[in-house]
Amino acid sequence: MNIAYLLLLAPAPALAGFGFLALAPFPMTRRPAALIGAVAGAAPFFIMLPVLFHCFGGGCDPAKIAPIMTLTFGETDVALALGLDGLSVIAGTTVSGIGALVLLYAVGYMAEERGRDVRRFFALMNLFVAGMLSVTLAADSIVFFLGWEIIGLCSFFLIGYYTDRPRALVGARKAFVMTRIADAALLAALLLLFLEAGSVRLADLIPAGVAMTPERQAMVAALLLVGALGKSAQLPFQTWLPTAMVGPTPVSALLHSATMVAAGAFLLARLAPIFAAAPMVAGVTAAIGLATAIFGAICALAQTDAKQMLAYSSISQIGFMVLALGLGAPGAAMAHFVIHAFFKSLLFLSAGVLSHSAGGSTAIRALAGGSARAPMAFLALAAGAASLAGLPFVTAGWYSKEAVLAAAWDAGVIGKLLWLLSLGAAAVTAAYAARLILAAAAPGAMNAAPNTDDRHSDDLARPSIRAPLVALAILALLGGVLVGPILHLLHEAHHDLAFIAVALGAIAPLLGAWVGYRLHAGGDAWLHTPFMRDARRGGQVDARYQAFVVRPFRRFKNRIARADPFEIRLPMPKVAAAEAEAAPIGGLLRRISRWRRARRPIRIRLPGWRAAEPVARLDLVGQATVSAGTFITRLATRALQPDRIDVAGTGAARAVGGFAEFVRRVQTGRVRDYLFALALGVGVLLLFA
Amino acid sequence: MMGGTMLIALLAASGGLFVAGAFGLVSRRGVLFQLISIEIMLGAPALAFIAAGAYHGNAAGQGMYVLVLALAAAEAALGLALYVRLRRGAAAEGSVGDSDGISELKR
Amino acid sequence: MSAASIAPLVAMGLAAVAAMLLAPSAHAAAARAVAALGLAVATGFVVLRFGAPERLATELLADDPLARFGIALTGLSALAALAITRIGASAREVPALIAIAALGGALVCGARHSGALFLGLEVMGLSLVALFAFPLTQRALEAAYKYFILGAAGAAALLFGVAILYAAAGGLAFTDWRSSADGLFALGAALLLAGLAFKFALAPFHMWGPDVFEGASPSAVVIAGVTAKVAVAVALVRLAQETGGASLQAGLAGLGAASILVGNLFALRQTSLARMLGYSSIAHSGYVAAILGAGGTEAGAAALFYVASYAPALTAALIILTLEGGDVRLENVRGLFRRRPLEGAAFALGVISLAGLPPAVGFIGKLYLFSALIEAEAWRLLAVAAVGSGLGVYYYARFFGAPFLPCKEAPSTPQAAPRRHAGLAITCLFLVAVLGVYPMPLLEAAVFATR
Amino acid sequence: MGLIALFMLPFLGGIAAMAVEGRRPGAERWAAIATMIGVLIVLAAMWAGGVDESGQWIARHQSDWAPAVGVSLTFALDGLSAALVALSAGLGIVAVVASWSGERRWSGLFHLCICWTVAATNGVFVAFDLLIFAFFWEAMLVPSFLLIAIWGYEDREAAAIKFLIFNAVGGLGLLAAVFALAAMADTVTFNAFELAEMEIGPRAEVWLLLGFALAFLVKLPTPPFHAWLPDAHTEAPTAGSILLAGLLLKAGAYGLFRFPPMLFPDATVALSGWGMALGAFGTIYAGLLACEQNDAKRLIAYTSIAHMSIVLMGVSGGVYFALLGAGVEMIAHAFSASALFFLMGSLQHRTGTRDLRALGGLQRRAPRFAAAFSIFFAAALAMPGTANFLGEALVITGMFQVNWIFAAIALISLVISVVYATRLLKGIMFGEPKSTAEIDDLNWRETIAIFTLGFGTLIFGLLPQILAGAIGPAVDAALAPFGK
Amino acid sequence: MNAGLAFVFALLGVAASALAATRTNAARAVAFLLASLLALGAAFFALDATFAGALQILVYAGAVVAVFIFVLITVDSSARAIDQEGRGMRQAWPAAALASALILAPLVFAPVPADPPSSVTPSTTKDVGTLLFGPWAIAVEAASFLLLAALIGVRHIGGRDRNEEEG
Repeated sequence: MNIAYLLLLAPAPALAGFGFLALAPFPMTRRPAALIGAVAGAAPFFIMLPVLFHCFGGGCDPAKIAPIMTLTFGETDVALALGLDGLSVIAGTTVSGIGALVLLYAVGYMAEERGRDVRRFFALMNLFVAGMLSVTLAADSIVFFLGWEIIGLCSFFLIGYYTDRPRALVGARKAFVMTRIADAALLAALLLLFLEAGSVRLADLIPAGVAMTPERQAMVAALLLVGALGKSAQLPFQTWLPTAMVGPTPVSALLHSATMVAAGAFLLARLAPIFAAAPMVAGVTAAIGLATAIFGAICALAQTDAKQMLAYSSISQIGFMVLALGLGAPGAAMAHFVIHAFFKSLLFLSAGVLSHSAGGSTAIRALAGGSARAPMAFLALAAGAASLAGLPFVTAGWYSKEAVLAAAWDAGVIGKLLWLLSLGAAAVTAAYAARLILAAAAPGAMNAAPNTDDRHSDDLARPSIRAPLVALAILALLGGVLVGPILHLLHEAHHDLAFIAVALGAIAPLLGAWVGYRLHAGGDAWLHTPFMRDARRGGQVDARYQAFVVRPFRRFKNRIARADPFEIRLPMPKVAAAEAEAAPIGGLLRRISRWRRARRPIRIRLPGWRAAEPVARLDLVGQATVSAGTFITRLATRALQPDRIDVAGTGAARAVGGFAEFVRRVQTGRVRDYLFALALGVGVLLLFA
Repeated sequence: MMGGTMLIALLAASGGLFVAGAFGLVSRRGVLFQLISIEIMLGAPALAFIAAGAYHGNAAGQGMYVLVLALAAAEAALGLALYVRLRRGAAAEGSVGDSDGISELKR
Repeated sequence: MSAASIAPLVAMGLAAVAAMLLAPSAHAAAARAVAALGLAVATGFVVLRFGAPERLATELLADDPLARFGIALTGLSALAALAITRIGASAREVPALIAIAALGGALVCGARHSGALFLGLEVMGLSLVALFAFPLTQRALEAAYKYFILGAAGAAALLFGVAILYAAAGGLAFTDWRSSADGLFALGAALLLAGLAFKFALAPFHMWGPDVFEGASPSAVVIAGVTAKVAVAVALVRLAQETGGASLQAGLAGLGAASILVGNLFALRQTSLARMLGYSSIAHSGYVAAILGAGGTEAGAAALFYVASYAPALTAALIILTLEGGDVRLENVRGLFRRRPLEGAAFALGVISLAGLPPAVGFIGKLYLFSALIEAEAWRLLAVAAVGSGLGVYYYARFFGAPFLPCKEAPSTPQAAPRRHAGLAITCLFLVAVLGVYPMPLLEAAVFATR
Repeated sequence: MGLIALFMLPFLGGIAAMAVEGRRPGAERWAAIATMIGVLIVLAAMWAGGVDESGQWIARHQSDWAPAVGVSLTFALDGLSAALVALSAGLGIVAVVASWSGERRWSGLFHLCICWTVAATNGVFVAFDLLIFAFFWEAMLVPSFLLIAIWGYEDREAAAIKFLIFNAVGGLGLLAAVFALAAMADTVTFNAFELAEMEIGPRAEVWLLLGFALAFLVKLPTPPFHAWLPDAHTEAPTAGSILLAGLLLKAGAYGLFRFPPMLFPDATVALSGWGMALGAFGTIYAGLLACEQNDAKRLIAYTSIAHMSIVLMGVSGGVYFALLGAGVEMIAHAFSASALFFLMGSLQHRTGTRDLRALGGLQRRAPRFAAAFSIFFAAALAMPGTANFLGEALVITGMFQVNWIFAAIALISLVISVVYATRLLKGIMFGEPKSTAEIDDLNWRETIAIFTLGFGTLIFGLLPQILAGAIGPAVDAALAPFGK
Repeated sequence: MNAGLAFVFALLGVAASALAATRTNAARAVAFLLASLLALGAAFFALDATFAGALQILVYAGAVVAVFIFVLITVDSSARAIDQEGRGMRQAWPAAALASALILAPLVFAPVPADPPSSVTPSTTKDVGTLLFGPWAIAVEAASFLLLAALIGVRHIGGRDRNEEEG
């Protein structure tokens, strides 16, 4: 039996879990909902495991296909299938594994939510897992895009999980709109490829893409790149990711660090041959990846909020993956994808526990004393941070980052420059990782700040929380052994680095960590340096903390409460059923002049895109796109409102009516006038006779 | 025996009658005057029929004249009855009571 | 002269005389019964003889399918008028007058000679004046007087036109006017057209229309708005057939276009039901005139079908005027369906038919109208008719929706309507709806009548 | 006879509903539902017989009605028609269910209007005699007009009249063109199959096509002919909105799909670029306006315009994928839009408002409503897995084959759809509830109806084979002028 | 037959008519009407239409004008009425003149038809009689109904007020 058929089973439990939780027509309490959700969400991992081992045993060569069904549209066959190859198995197993662990964590973490909401949460998480699996396992563009959009939708609903929080909606909407723009580009690229190849099978699309004319190829590659960048929150699309952190911690851990945001990188890896054939686009890709890596790292360094720091860290780390992809090293990128998934979800999960123990604040400062309050979580955080920093030899992160750096080293003269710059980024990464861990290690009293961003269990020491942390910590430290097999599985040779490069690569994190230590030890003064200020326009940590979490939150809440000050306030339409019944109908003619609707209060509001996050002023690039988009949309829609064509129509109707009223005065009622008309009529008839 | 020129002359004369009546109808406001104008107007086809009958040597012209005459008589009777009735109503109100006054139905 | 050919006229005349003689008697309703019987006999007779071979009744009158079609419609509409007549001590002669008017209409329908045409028109016109004046209220007298004066002027124009035509052509039968085309002839034709246009309420000879609709009693309005219109339409069709039509066409087209615009525009913001119907009847005359003015092989049949489809619709709408009393405004129509479901439905369907919307027969009429105009390639008239129909939908919609809307003030308990009204409403409803779905009998009759 | 039953059944059913009103509470509802089920049964029986040897027609009927003026009873049913007829009967049931609760004036007449709307649209979908087609086309207006004018909301009369005028004027274009076309034949005939074989000059073809297109575009509607729709949708009762969005709009799309390629092949090819441009303009214009609305139903109305403009793009695309996509999008939009109107109607019934600023917080208070709403939220966004995605993706594919600019515009409309859809979601589901009044969740009847629609959306999205197979022959027929 | 004489009489009639149409005094207007009708009657005799001329004088100038004269009794001949009438005419005469000119112009400038064939002979009273009571009998019957309708109308309108019910 073809083991590929096992793949068909992989998304099934998650999908079933979603279906059951979403549609079962009876109420459920919290506990069964969580259990069903966790079991269904974890099951794919156990289906993926044998496939993975089979693959490591060489079962993935050549790639195998598990057909789902074939749709016939006229003369075109659209064959839906899942594919078994190195890429899909690695990504699929990672996704399902992380998913299983995060869901397990969530069982404990979400224990205090209302049953109804827990059910919704687990339903969406299950759907997400299924969607992500279909992205990773897809052997055709349809299933791929299906999963791609499902994870986007789930991301939207999960970021907006706390529906009563205004910021949740703002973050969700922002994320959704941003990624949707990228999705449109991706859809365009996929459809163009489909038209080129006459098939949706990725195995057919890639050769077709490679064989296209250069211009077409560049266009398709660029569209694909936009799609990937948007989903992966790379420059210039990165703005949505930090605001997406308003979702519950498990969501941040699974979607917005480990898996979904990395889907863009996965897309580039999946279609790597097309990029290899379009060198200019590949160069752009590498440049964007590197820029994002550096940018994200510096931003992360400046953060005072742990989740935000991790968010920027994700942006930065995925930048490394994109860099590798731009350099034509999908193996290295996938290795980093896997290892990053381990340590980043570990970081989120442990930071979640720590921040809870710190009273619910996610500020880095508030983590102080975490080592004492939650030693286990602190150790996990330390393991994750070490891996993130890429401490040489002892962490998995070092190996995967070395793979990426090696890819840069090997890319000629420019590659050396890239290597140097990415080494710098790695150093900054180590610096902020050190900052984070040192902050948590430092002694400190519990900060009882009232602004709880997460609602979760009081007791986060339960096994369902501990187990994932332990497992992920082990992977984050020892996962380095996987890098070799992954590269092997993807048929990518180990890049052999010169000794000096290895040495410098090993020293850079240490150097960075030392800088981080110095920064931490040297107090907050460095955050006030002109560099930081110039880069961010304002770097006082306390004010920043206020501005970053508290004030925008309050302001936004106020805005919602006071309604939008920019919006014209009009009385609500009276719609009570009884009143509608009583409303007079007569005088239809009179009423027609009221075609023109009362000028409804209308402004396009992509609410609070700017107001919610003053810190986003830093995001000059991102903000520019947002501002430009908002401005243009507002300009366009204001000109169109009220609906001019409509108004012109009603104006004409009124004019005809008024004219009719006017000319009807001819009918005076006097016999003589009637007779005059009659005589005139006779006269005119005679004239024409 | 009558020529085409003479026919046209007579037709023009009957046209004059028609126009005189029309002028009266349009310019007069008294009901009685309008009735007189109507009678004048009906004189026009009468003359025209007779003239045309003579021109064609055809009895149909005089036949039609008889019918026109019946119509004129009927209209005079009906019109004068209406006039008397309207006059009665106007007199009750104390007004002069011409056709301009009865213009309640309009627009 | 064959007896069968003039039998309908005889029946109508006898009915009129009998009704007049019976009027002063104790049983006022007997007059109506006699008149109705006469009309019914006449109508039934022509319907039965519809397919009988063509022949000349006299030198003056034709006895052909066209005449029979017209006489049948005339008789039916006169019966409808009789049905909604209220007979009291003062109005005993009304049935007799209605029968005389029907006789006049029948004469016009059969006329193939200007003598019969003019006599028919005037018999109808004078009995209409008397009918209008019958309530003897100030408004009724005003309506009667306006119609009388304008009608007399119109009759003079018509007669003068006939006289000139006679001078030019040497004959009075329509067929005598076929060949001539000299200047004198055109003058006569123009004057003749003016006289006919008055009876047909074409703009600018339309002024009496709305005033009469508002001021006169509904039964008289049925005669003026339906019977007279049918008769004149038939006469126009016959004139077009027997004279070749060319001389009247341009004038008819112009007057028709003007009437479509004037009627629809004036009705646009009218809130009085009677006046709205008055103006709209001008517009409908305009449509018929436009068809005939455009010429074409389908013109006659289309015109006949149009007036035939217009007749029951207008009658259905007019029933409301008798039930609700003279001055019915838009707001009075509200809640009608609740108060009087049957008449309300008939009214709504009637107005829908007038608007030319399915499933009413008016829709088919409009279809036929447009097809005839297209066939004649009269694009300008087509455009005018389309604009007019668009405007028409606008104001009719206000009225046909209103019966279903709730009444503003508490509805007064409706007076019980006589059973005749219900019967008439059912008949109109039936005709409008059934012919709207299955128009073929009427279509074929119209085509047969003009062949 | 089955073909005639498709529209006669609901016609008679309407009369029956009126007749049984008051005999027993709710009798008229059951009469209407039974009628619709009857239609579905008749349809299923015909469909089960498969297609005839031509490969397209499931059933055809032709008999004389009035040979004198060239009118015949010509009806035919192919997969496209059958799908739409099934849709109309199904939505008829949904419309009845949607207006189940609450006291209603003249309930019998209300159900009569529902039944007659279904009857007329069914007639449109099967009529192939152009005069009869035009008749049904106009006949659709009256019951819909009454639905809006009698049972609508605040400004119902103005909206109803606007609806009527726009569509009546559009219908005149159709009538004029039908007559002109019939007059051109050697012997006057309205039979579309016979007229299809007639040679018409190229200029005449263009004018006639414009006449047809006027009616179809107004009904579709596509800007600039759309102004009636937002008002009509907003003011119509829920059942009216469902029938408008689900049936009347589809009639316009159906007309465009069916007749221009059949009757005016050359002009169809010549004008296809204009059609696509109009559709492209419409989808962006309406999408942007949708983003501006605070009235939930009005917002959905504008999205309908945007989506039907996509259909217009697809129909005029002249390539296989575009036409297939347009067909799928028609059906998909019927499901999603009518479901959204259904939900908004039930929401307004419960809260008394449909102002997005006065609503909110339903995610936590009415989970069943929220779940249902989420499905159609996804459909409005054209998420893969819903039939809407399939339709739009196919249209975009086709546009790429024709002109990538139109494809790009359609993709932009996908982005705009996020803005308006999330606006709707934000107003209804998110935030704190604006009033403390309890809101009942959907009751079982509504739940079944709405999830049936949701099931339809998903099943056609995931198994598009069913739809593609059904409308395939019609698509092939529509492609014929483009030389395939 | 003397067509020229007839034309002169006709012109006389026209002049009398014009005067009748413009008098503000009702009695004078009726007098000029009578003059006009008589002039027409003379013109008929000149055209050899003796039957028509006799009817014109007996029925028209006799009976119809007599009715007018009866009605004259009821006319309001107060200064106010005459003044009002005069003012009305002064307001309206330009419009009336315009309409009149419009009508008259085409008639006056009408093309002249050819002379008839010489075989034409004037029709006699007997001819008229055989026509009216032969083929036109039905028209005469119709004319009787015309008078009947007028009769009923006049009886009703001219009768006493008893409008307690509508007809």
